[in-house]
Amino acid sequence: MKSVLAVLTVVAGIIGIWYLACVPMNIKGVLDAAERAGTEVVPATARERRDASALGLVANNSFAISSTWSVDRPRLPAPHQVAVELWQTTVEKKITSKRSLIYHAQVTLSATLFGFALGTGLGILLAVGIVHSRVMDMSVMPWAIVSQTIPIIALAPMIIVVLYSIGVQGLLPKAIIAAYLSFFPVVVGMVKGLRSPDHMQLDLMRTYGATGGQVFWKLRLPSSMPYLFASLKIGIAASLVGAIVGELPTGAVAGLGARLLAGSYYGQTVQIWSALFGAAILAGLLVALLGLIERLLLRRMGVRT
Amino acid sequence: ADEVKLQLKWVTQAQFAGYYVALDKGFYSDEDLDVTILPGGPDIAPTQVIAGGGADVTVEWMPAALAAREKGLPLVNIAQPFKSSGMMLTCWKDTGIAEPSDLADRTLGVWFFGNEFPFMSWMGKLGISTEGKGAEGVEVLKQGFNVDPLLQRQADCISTMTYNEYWQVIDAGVTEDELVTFKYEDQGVATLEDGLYVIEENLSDPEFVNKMERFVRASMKGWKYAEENPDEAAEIVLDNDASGAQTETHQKRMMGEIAKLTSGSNGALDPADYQRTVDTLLTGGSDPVITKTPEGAWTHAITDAALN
Amino acid sequence: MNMQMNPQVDSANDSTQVQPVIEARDLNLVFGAGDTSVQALKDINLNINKGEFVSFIGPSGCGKTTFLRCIAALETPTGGSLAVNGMTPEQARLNRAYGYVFQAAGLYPWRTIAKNIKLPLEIMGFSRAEQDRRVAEVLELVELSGFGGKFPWQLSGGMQQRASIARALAFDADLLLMDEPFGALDEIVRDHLNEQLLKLWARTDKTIGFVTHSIPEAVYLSTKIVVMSPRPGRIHEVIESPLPKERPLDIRDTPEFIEIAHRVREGLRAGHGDD
Amino acid sequence: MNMQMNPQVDSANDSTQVQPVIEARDLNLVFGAGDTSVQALKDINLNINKGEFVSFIGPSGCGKTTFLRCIAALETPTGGSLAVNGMTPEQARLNRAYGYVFQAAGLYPWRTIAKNIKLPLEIMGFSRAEQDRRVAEVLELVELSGFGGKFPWQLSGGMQQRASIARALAFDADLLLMDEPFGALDEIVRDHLNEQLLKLWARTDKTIGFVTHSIPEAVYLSTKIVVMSPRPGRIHEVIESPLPKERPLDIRDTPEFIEIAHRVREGLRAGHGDD
Amino acid sequence: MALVVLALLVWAAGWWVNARLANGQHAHSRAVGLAVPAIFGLTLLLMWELLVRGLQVPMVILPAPSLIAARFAGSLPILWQDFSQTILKGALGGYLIGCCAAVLIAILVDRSDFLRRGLLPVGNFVAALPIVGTAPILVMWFGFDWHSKAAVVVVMVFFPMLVNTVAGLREATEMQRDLMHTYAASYWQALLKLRLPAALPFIFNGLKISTTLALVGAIVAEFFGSPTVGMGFRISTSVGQLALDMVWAEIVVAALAGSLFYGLIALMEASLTFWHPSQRG
Ligand SMILES: Nc1ncnc2c1ncn2[C@@H]1O[C@H](COP(=O)(O)OP(=O)(O)OP(=O)(O)O)[C@@H](O)[C@H]1O
Ligand SMILES: Nc1ncnc2c1ncn2[C@@H]1O[C@H](COP(=O)(O)OP(=O)(O)OP(=O)(O)O)[C@@H](O)[C@H]1O
Ligand SMILES: Cc1ncc(C[n+]2csc(CCO)c2C)c(N)n1
Ligand SMILES: [Mg+2]
Ligand SMILES: [Mg+2]
Repeated sequence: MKSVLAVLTVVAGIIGIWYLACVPMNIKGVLDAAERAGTEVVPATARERRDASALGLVANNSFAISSTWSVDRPRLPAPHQVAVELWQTTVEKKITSKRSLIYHAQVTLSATLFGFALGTGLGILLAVGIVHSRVMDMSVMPWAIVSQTIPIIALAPMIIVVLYSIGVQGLLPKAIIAAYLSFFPVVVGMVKGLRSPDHMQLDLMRTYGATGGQVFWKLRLPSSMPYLFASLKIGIAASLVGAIVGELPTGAVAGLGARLLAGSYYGQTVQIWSALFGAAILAGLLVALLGLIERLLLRRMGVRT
Repeated sequence: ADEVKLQLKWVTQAQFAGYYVALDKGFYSDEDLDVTILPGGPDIAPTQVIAGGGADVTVEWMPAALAAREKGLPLVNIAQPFKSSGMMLTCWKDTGIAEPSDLADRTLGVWFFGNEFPFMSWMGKLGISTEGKGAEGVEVLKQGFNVDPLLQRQADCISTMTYNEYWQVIDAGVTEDELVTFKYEDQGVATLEDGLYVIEENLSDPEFVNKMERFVRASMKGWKYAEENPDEAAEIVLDNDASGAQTETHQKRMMGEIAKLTSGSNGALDPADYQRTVDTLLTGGSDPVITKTPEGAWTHAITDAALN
Repeated sequence: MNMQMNPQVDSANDSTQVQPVIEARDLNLVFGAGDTSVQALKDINLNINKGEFVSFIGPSGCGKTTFLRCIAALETPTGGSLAVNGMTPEQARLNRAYGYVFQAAGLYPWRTIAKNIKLPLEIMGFSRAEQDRRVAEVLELVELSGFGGKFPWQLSGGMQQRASIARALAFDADLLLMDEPFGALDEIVRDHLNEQLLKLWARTDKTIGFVTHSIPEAVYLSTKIVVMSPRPGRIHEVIESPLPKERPLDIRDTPEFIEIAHRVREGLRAGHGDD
Repeated sequence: MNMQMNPQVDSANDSTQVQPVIEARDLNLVFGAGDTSVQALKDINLNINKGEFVSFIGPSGCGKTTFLRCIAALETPTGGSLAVNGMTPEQARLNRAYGYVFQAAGLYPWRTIAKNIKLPLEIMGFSRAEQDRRVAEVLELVELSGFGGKFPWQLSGGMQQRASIARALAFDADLLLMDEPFGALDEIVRDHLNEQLLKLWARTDKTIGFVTHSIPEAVYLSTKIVVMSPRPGRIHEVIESPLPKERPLDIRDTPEFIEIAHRVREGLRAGHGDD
Repeated sequence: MALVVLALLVWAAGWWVNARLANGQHAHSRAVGLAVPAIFGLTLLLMWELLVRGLQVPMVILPAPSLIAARFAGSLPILWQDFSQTILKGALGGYLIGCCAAVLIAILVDRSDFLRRGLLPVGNFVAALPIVGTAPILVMWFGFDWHSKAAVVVVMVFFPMLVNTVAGLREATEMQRDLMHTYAASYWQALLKLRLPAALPFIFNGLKISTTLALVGAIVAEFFGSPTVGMGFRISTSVGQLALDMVWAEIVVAALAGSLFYGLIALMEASLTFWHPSQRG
């Protein structure tokens, strides 16, 4: 309860700052429009205004302040503009409509989940290998780190083209990019988790003469669960970013990435912002969902909450 | 039905109306073709897609296609639905730019990703360096997806298409007489846009050639239909846009502009236009786009069979 | 006073017809190699017979744990011989010849107490019904009936330790190895568990190897106290206890008890040397 | 036998001219509120005079730590009064009236031993030269000279604990509060540290409050043993020790010692009740 | 086909050598620790080369490592220019600003439990904003040059860094804090002598995560507008010109720079948090 209040306070503070920031950010556009409409503005021409400071413009043209919150193509849309756009594109549109954010979110979501499944699977497999094989540990881990220094967005179009060339299209290319981003946190977390049993717990298994498989299933896997979930939460957010990145070069057909791109292409700042927030909300929901699953699972495993 | 995959140069919009109309009106199925249209995007190089075998035929601009040919990817123009170029440079009038020579010492937004070649040639012809600001040089920005650099006055001029970005500037509230435009067509540096290209080897396969004949025939039928029924064509494009971002007004207007560019072409490449494009590209200043006259970069074989 | 003193370890020669449960001959163990090597055990000779309760006591680092781990085949000696029930320790381990209790309870937190006790039974392939029967039995034995469904953190430290003993008892090995099982508990709980352990031992006739830091605990529990000394880890002295099998807690205030405790302390101090 | 027994705590009325170092009157401390509240301390009355060595003993959870923390102003009592040197504990804390030794050594791992000991000196603004002098002095005192440049994890547990005592001694407070400082150590090392602590106390005339779980330790060290009982935490009995200030280790085998230890154990058991 | 078989042989050989090394007696030496991943990488490169040649993959799809190396060696001046524009100015600038700001804010936030509770969830929300959406906005705000790239990097590294530092500042144990309390230490004394040192492992964790974020962020932001120099610019224009060897040369630069940057921070971590159990093996 206290946290909710705290979050609300912070959000309120941010929204306040946001509204304030809209004024200097959008003032030039507002004044240009006013000038075209024949209103007297200081300084009079757009050329002079280009080099004037935004705050100075606000001071000289205070009549324009309220208009900065309702610009059509704002540099910074006002919070309510984003909220209205979000509302209109989620609640007021049919889910099947191509203009519904929910439709696009669901397109991205399917690639995200598919990629997340791939990435998590790969990550867990690699982690199991790394924990059980010294060779893999020593050779794979450094390269896994290097792999993350490669800008995926540079590779994404190429991955897509390469997959095109072997006839793979649709969900899979996007999912592969999503998987590329999400496998790494899973490997790191899972390796840590599978190695988290202490010597004593492992020795206990040896005193029972347990096989490798028994040690894995009865000790390593259960004790890695908290680590697994911590990295799954990072992984699913990364996977979402990957899916969005993957949507850009595929012709930006549909999905939140397509919304972002189209918004950007047509200078629809409000649409960009609402797609951005849509993505972040989706990420938040996914993380929360994982948190819920984690709590349920860990409760069944007897972990204190 | 024979499968054909068509790679577009850009996202779904009226620029490609002919193909969508042909698909929607069943012109392709009449020719016993099963056509898949693959929309492009900011980071998709159509030449790369076709090189990888991801498409059978692609819509590409000739400078990029010829450059790819010199890089060892033998692309051949089999049809040219666009007669003239829609590229132009759009500038603020209040910056004092009135003619091309005023461009020196300015900041200009340019599209890269294989689309910079016409601009480079033009600057080469004007004797303006693109290495940085100065009496004899301009500062070049890699322009992103939109017209913001102009609206925000981060650039004095930006690249626009007559059918698209120009109208976005107008839609942002700018009036036409606040702007100065330089059409590449008027500057004598026009290069051919939006041709259909295939890989050379495939043309030795009669079955593929036959497929392309039917494809070009149906596509041109689509283009004619689109020119005659621009509003319906725009609707068809809108129906095919999965992103839901295009607006009706914009697409109808675009269709109108596109029709101006396609009129005068029956689909067959005019060798004179080709020669002009090659000449322009060869004189590309210090760093010409292509260094030697290309051989066999186009053929009338397909259009001759298709259009008669 | 009815007391025997055996500063020499049991000689290897007086082999009786009864096979010792544990038989160490000139056992050596060196950790690491080169400059940084540590001789954890040096020339250990020791016999433990069936039914004995043997405590190991000595300063930190003298090799008590290491010796117990050798018996359990968790370490491999670098010299000498060691037999458990006449087999190599490794064979004995694979035969599940012993139950091992670690210093901390070491229950798996994601399993209930009952499931923790079942763990070795699952691994050793007992039938479902047999598992349940044995769990009930050992829970009873350590007085935890009714707590089977609880998770470890829902129990006090003493109860957890009892559960961990139950886990080691569940598969009914004849040999019980316990490494400071009560080290972390407070004195009162510890007294209580000591009492119960003694009762269990008296009832079941198991052989028990028991590591402790506490002199009273060692004296109270054992039939034989092995005093070790460090650097390198050696057996300093083996003290046989004359106390009867029945030992009420206040036996600790008897002069016999105090006498043995005093001797153990002297032995410890003599072996301690520096530090 | 020269022994006094004081089952009643010192009465508040017999105020002598000497001001007690610590004076608790009807001290109460309740953790939390509502259903889940725990009464950690109930009606604690206790005087500790200058130069006394007072041990607190009692089962886990009886409030020993809590009481020590109250004196150190690390907890705030919810009732009654508590004075340290005649001031409130908070004032005493700000006056740096005491040194506190925690159960674990709690050295900062990123500082060397010497720098750890310097920590309070830096905070209290001693001069650089004075800092060095004092560090050398207390290192000597706890027999760690030569280890100043080592990091905590390079030392054994016993050495770390001595360093932490050195740290509490460095700024020379008259009152030393120690919460199970030797709980984690083995018996021999513990004996040794006990001996040294006693010597230090005899030499410096500090007042010491000392929490322990070990009966022999409490008896060996203290002039006064406070036996506590849990739920709620109360003082069950205060036992004055008749042992002389000079105490060799083998005083622990004398009948007097055993007698007091026996009484402490009885007191503990009586206070323990259930569990 | 022979080349493909050879590639498989190379793989088997590389693995065999590594298995010998990793399970041999010098497995824990520094040399083997470096040799094993190096051999693994070399094996991958060789296989790449052989497979690309063996399967005749077109160079415009995937160039062979030898071609990439040749391009790399032949374009050092351009690569250096791009590197200094993107990494030295954009990534490093943003990294420094973002990390310092995050640590300072974390220290401020840490004083108020209320702020901390409120800010962290919001921070996690903002951290989930996909960079491909924020980058165009920031380019619009901060212009085409490296400033906007640095801004993108600041946005990307700020929250991971903030979250880690805040967690780190709470890392000091109750007892360590109580000790400070018994000395009647002031807030700043406790911060400097206890909480910051105790937070260092967490801060370094954040710094390490942020290295890769910074690189990726700076490069990606250039896709949304840039001057005609920079690694992201070069990558996107080179793809358009089918100069895939150049694209890969830039990727190699990114990977090298990223690994170096990461390694540098890891080294600093090792020397400053040598006392932490995770650093002691
Ligand atoms: N895995 C190991 N590698 C290297 N040295 C070890 C290892 N295990 C133990 N040692 C060393 O061997 C010696 C004996 O250790 P051991 O744990 O058997 O002592 P202990 O008597 O059980 O001590 P404690 O009472 O502290 O548990 C010590 O010096 C220790 O440092
Ligand atoms: N911060 C706290 N909040 C709530 N309850 C507490 C807190 N600290 C201690 N308690 C409770 O107060 C009681 C006394 O605790 P305290 O730590 O003083 O016991 P102790 O005698 O030191 O025990 P031990 O011997 O285990 O250290 C216990 O029941 C404990 O659970
Ligand atoms: C990043 C980017 N690269 C190139 C173009 C140029 N372009 C390719 S097709 C086409 C016609 C669409 O109006 C245009 C303008 C662009 N716009 N954005
Ligand atoms: Mg041990
Ligand atoms: Mg306590």
